Amino acid sequence: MSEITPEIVKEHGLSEDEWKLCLEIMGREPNLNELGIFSVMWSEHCSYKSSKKWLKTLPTEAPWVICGPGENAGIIDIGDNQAIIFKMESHNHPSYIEPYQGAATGIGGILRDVFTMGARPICNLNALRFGEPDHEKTRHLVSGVVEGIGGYGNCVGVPTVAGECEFHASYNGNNLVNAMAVGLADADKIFYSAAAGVGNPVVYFGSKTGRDGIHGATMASAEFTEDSEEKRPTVQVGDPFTEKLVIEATLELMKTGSIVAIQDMGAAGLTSSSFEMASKGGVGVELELDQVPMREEGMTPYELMLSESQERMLVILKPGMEDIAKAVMDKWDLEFAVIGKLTDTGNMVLKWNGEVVGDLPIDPLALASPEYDRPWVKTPRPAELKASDVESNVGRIDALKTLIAHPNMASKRWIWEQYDHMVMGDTVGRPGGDSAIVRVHETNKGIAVTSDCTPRYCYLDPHEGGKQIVAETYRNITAVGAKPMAVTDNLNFGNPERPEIMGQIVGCIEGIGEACRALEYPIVSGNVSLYNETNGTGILPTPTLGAVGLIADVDKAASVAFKAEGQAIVVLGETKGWLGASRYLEVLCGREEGAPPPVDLAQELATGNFVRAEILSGIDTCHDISDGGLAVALAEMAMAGSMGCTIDIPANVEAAYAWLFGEDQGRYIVTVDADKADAFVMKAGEAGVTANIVGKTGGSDVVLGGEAVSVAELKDLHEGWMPNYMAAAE
Amino acid sequence: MKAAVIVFPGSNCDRDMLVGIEHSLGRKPEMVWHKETELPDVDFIAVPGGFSYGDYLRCGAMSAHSPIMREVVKKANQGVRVLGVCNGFQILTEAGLLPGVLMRNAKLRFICKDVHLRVENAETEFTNKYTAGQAIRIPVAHHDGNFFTDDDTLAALEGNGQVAFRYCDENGNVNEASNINGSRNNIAGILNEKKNVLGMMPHPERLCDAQLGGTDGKPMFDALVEALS
Amino acid sequence: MKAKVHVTLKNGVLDPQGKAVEHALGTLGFAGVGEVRIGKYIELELTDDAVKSKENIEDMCKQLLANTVIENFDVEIVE
Amino acid sequence: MKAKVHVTLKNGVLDPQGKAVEHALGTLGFAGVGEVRIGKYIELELTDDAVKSKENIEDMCKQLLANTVIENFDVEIVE
Ligand SMILES: Nc1ncnc2c1ncn2[C@@H]1O[C@H](COP(=O)(O)OP(=O)(O)O)[C@@H](O)[C@H]1O
Ligand SMILES: [Mg+2]
Repeated sequence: MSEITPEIVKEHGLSEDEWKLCLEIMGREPNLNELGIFSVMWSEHCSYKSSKKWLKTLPTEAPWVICGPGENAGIIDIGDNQAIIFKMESHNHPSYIEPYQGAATGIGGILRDVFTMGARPICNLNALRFGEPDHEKTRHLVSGVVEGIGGYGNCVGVPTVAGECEFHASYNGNNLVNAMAVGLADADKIFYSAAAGVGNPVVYFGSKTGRDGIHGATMASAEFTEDSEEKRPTVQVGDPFTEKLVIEATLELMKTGSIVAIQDMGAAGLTSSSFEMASKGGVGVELELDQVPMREEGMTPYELMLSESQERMLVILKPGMEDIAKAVMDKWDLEFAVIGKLTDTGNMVLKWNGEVVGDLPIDPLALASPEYDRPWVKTPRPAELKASDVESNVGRIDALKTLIAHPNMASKRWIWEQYDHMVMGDTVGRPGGDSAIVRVHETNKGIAVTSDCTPRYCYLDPHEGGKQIVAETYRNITAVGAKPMAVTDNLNFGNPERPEIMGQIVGCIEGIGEACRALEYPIVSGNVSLYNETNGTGILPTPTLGAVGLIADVDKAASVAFKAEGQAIVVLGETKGWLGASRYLEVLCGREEGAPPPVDLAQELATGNFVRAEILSGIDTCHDISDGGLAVALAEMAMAGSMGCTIDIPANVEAAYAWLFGEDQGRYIVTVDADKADAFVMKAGEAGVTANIVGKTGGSDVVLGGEAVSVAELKDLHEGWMPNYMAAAE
Repeated sequence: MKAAVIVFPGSNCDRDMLVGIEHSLGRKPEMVWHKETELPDVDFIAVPGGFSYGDYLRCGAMSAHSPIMREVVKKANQGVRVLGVCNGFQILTEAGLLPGVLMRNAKLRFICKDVHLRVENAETEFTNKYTAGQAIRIPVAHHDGNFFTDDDTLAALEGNGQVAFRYCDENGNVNEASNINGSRNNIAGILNEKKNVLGMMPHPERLCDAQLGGTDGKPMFDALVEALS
Repeated sequence: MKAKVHVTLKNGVLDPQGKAVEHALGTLGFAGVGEVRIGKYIELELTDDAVKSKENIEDMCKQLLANTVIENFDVEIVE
Repeated sequence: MKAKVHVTLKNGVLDPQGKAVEHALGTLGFAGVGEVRIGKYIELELTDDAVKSKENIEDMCKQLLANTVIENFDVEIVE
């Protein structure tokens, strides 16, 4: 009698081919426990089966990379025996179902990825995307997600220092919550997850296991339909207080020298953590599931293996170190249990009160998970628009005012003021600039962090869009004076079984790879979130990147605010007036079309190197030009410094609005003392960087070619949108 | 000055406080775990911010029962200077060292930003390096900082010079608009009757270092160091 | 007239607050307490006859007072 | 056996959460709701005979579960 019917197989999300492969690997029909394990291990979320083929093409190496993708997080060397460990991860689906807890547990999960490798978390970032502001669900989602991120991050005491927040109709049914954690470790004290040492104890610590989020990982791999809301009870609740204890206990345990390998229990809980550890170490495992600390009565082996209860860790101890480890957990009031041992069988044997309830071969299951070469079609590149293809029936000042008050361009202060962005006492560059800067404790070194994505470019031209994201993070890091070191990616897309979507995935990854290679800027960790679709409508392709840079002396860092009156304003990089796919076109003309601006990677490198060197030798005001072009960037500098500027529009430009609002890539604005401006322009030219003096700082107005608006009015508009929007719900 | 910082499970500004004190004192204070039953011989105790016990039930409620708090109360009653910041302030009220309670912010949201405080009493060992009426810039980071107490207690606080700081604008005006969390009389920090215990929601320890954007918090620690050496 | 509303966590949903209180009670020397669950108790003064139906209050619970993804609610109307 | 504890704010004590809910109900179009007060509802499982006295639970309230400066509590023991 078979207990596994085709319906049960289907409920577990296995395709017919996958079921056949499963039978082949097992050599018999699996029981329900075993099927559950196959199901989560082979879910898109855990196996990357649609994206693996393409992820392999990304550059992951550089002399300063200590550990690339494949471990819990990526690691780079920042000198002085110090390492930065970081990763970004999505919690999209859970945050749509229960915004507060979904976002909160996203923060918890990404923090664990970082401290499980031996790092003390030093900052968090969050990249958020929601549906249109006037969609009925948006406010509720924004409110819950922001509160959840703050609720968790503030409580664990890790500053949330940067992020993004964008709105677009394509996210109406699928908001995106991408969280990044950055940690600091001693380069010679990093912990990995490969289990080793037959006979060594497998130890569990942290919270108890409950029936949380069972099948969360499979849920994250399925499209939403109207009745998905029925899946609600699987929502996990985060306990940031316990997470704080787990952080401290983990770091303390690491100092005792008792650890062979360690891994957090993330998606697919005990299953994926134990399989990954065993598979990496080439060992077998025997688990006594009845020893797992349980929150509820009557829990089954199936539930224990699949539960996604939060704040739990799995560790392989050196023999005889159990008491030392237990003493640490007792100090922090955490659960501690020896739940098994390593074996030489190469199998995962699950026992329940002495009886075998599951026996699976580890490597075939972990390594032979499916890899698909899904069919894809290249996204056709749209026509390039000329300035004359774009109507301009609004005056430049009105256009500027509209842009900076637009939901996608308005200040996100309402968000970051709900995040403790100063705790730990090293936030040297607070939110609101191009990159935030967190000082390396007790040194003068700083880590610059940013997260970026321009989904509208990626939609219109995935390849150029992919390049552009890399370049934008590179610029945001450079604009504060830091050297861009490495990137983590969080690839959010629709249903990969549709060839157009697969085409977006391929295009973006290729573009990202090309740019990272050209800029010597490797991808060291990442995460993929697919099936972000509701009833067949996918999100804009959103491959969010998080980047980390290093500045040797934080006192030299530049910021966007105008600081002194009468300085010359210099634009570095060439301004042609590219309006295709621009914010201007979208916001003022209601058109989301045209080819996005191309990125010249060789020029990007040259300009970046020049800007960085100039900041380190004294320039203190710098801003990259991105959404909304030159005019918006100038307005942002004026608002940040509460100081105006006067800009002369060159006589020879084809159209003033294109010059002001075009989004040509590879540009920065800096200010230099007026008497040194000509020499500076010469020097830039010698470095192969186009430089143009466009005006000067000073006054209380932003004056664009003779038309003026006060900085105070701009500020009201820019700062006003989000609080007003959110207040409408209160 | 011999200083100690109390560490509860869930404290997270303990390191901020350590560094803040170190800036003025020139050496690190002692860190004391909440399960200790005795305090070292100190003349200054700081109860730092954070989310002790997750702020579950009520902020500070569970920490107020930690073994070490019995000692802190004892020392405070003997005249040792005690500073509670943010969660530390909440703990001191729950432990009965200061009157009133800190309720949920009026707008119910967590607030993290620099605010201005008017120094109301500049004649204490905590505040004598400021001048009365001076507006100082100090960050806040809290969810429950809405100071509440009954009318009688409020009148007593006001009458005895126990109000140390009030939320104000950058020019020192105390008004509705600058009351970030709904506190009665814009109160940001209060003293006990003997003026040796100060509780405040804003974080002076976070602005003692120009690299972090300001040093308006430093005079408080300078004043304590001077008074206690 | 008043409505009394109890909002409690669904079975199986983790209650971090309850867990912490359970632990704290132990530390304070109160033995013999098992699981602790913490919910909300909301009192609504009803000023208008129109709202006094139980269904109406239940609507408020669904829309605002309770997070029905993880919480249950119970409404009682009293004089 | 269980203890059910209600912790409510004393009269005259400001209730920011209650106020916010009151306001939000209005925004959502629920008219006719007057004052809203939000308290806590705590369920304690009692595993040991020693704790089952009402006085004992009241002690827990005084020491931990309620802040008697601003809150009242009410204890009920049920089977
Ligand atoms: N969700 C958020 N959390 C924290 N900071 C945010 C968030 N959204 C935006 N910010 C901050 O607002 C500023 C502007 O963001 P953005 O327009 O995305 O910057 P840029 O164009 O330089 O990439 C940045 O400093 C960013 O870190
Ligand atoms: Mg920027």
